[in-house]
Amino acid sequence: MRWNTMTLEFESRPCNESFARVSAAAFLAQLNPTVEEVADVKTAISEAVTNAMIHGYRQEKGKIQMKCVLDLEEKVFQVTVKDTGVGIENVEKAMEPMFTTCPELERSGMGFSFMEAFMDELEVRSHPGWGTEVVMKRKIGVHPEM
Amino acid sequence: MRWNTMTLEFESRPCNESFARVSAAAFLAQLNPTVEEVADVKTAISEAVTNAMIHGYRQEKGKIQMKCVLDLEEKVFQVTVKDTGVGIENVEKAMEPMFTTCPELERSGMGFSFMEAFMDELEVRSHPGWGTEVVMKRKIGVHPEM
Amino acid sequence: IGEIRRYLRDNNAIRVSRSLRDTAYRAICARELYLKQNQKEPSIEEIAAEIGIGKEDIVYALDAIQSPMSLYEPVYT
Ligand SMILES: Nc1ncnc2c1ncn2[C@@H]1O[C@H](COP(=O)(O)OP(=O)(O)O)[C@@H](O)[C@H]1O
Ligand SMILES: Nc1ncnc2c1ncn2[C@@H]1O[C@H](COP(=O)(O)OP(=O)(O)O)[C@@H](O)[C@H]1O
Ligand SMILES: [Mg+2]
Ligand SMILES: [Mg+2]
Repeated sequence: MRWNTMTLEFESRPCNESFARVSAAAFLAQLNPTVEEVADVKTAISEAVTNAMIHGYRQEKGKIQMKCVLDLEEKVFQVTVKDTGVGIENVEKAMEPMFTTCPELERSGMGFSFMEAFMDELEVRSHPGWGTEVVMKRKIGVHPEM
Repeated sequence: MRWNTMTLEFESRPCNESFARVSAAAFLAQLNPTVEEVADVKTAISEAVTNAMIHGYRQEKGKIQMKCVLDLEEKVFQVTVKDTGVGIENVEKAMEPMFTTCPELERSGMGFSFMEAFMDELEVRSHPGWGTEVVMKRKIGVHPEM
Repeated sequence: IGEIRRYLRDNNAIRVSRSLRDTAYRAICARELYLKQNQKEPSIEEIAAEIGIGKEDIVYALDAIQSPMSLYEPVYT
């Protein structure tokens, strides 16, 4: 069996962010990653989930879905974080480094840049009123070990 | 906000048992339990998930759903483990200590007894062909002293 | 063979299993110290505050050492 998948659905509340991250990390453990690989993936997931909470739902109630897929042969981890919040008008612009619509929240506008930096692939699908879906992939075990 | 809920769906494979257990335990952490309380809940979940895999799906493919609800005021943890496998003919009999339909698997027939012992409440709903749903509750923070 | 494999693995980039064991070890020490000083079980939060690691991560680490098998099992089964 080449694939293993899981789907986690949770409420948009700050207290759920760390639990979602740990769940993904525990699932990813099946690919026997290094500490750094897990830290990278956790950072990326953190940014995506925080975006869903702060921007997608504007800190109001809502459900966030996180789907993880393991390619056990190729050792690739894929995660999709999805909200059905306000959505993004201009995705390309939103993904530019330093771009933020909430400067007052002391957000750095670097969330998408971090996701891109820590993962191998990043894809964002979003429509106003429909919500936002962030798909990220990361190959595990490629970096030559010390 | 009094309640917090999450739903996890995963495949019926032995390697997913520990990850499902960790996800539930990480979610439960919000009620600030002791290490022992976490261990009790994990044991109960372990038994329910293993039953779904071994008996419900007879080690074939299938989806297991785990739903956790936190009552943040009363500090009660509730978990529901559900499969859509073969189901149980006679639930009362199945729940008797030492009863097992798989003696050859070296199962002890004590799964339901453990769930009952480690949790405050246990409810089992099952029908042949429909599947099985196990609902368990545990109050956290009632035994503060050793 | 298992010994050799484990040796090689531990000398490569640090695996998650290893760091989880470190976290779990610190959590267990913190718990024992608390028990000795207060004569009661600490909550996860008290352990977390003591060792500076999140509650959820402590729970994960403690689980990992409880079932060491799952960490060494080959992925392709
Ligand atoms: N899930 C989302 N729903 C709605 N808008 C989003 C979402 N994620 C990101 N955005 C938009 O993209 C912008 C850039 O996001 P990001 O790079 O993470 O920076 P920051 O979160 O610091 O603003 C946000 O300011 C917001 O306008
Ligand atoms: N999810 C399930 N689907 C079908 N049958 C089940 C399920 N859970 C339990 N059973 C039945 O109940 C019996 C008793 O379960 P349990 O007390 O856990 O003991 P054991 O798993 O050791 O057999 C099992 O042998 C099986 O026949
Ligand atoms: Mg952001
Ligand atoms: Mg059993």
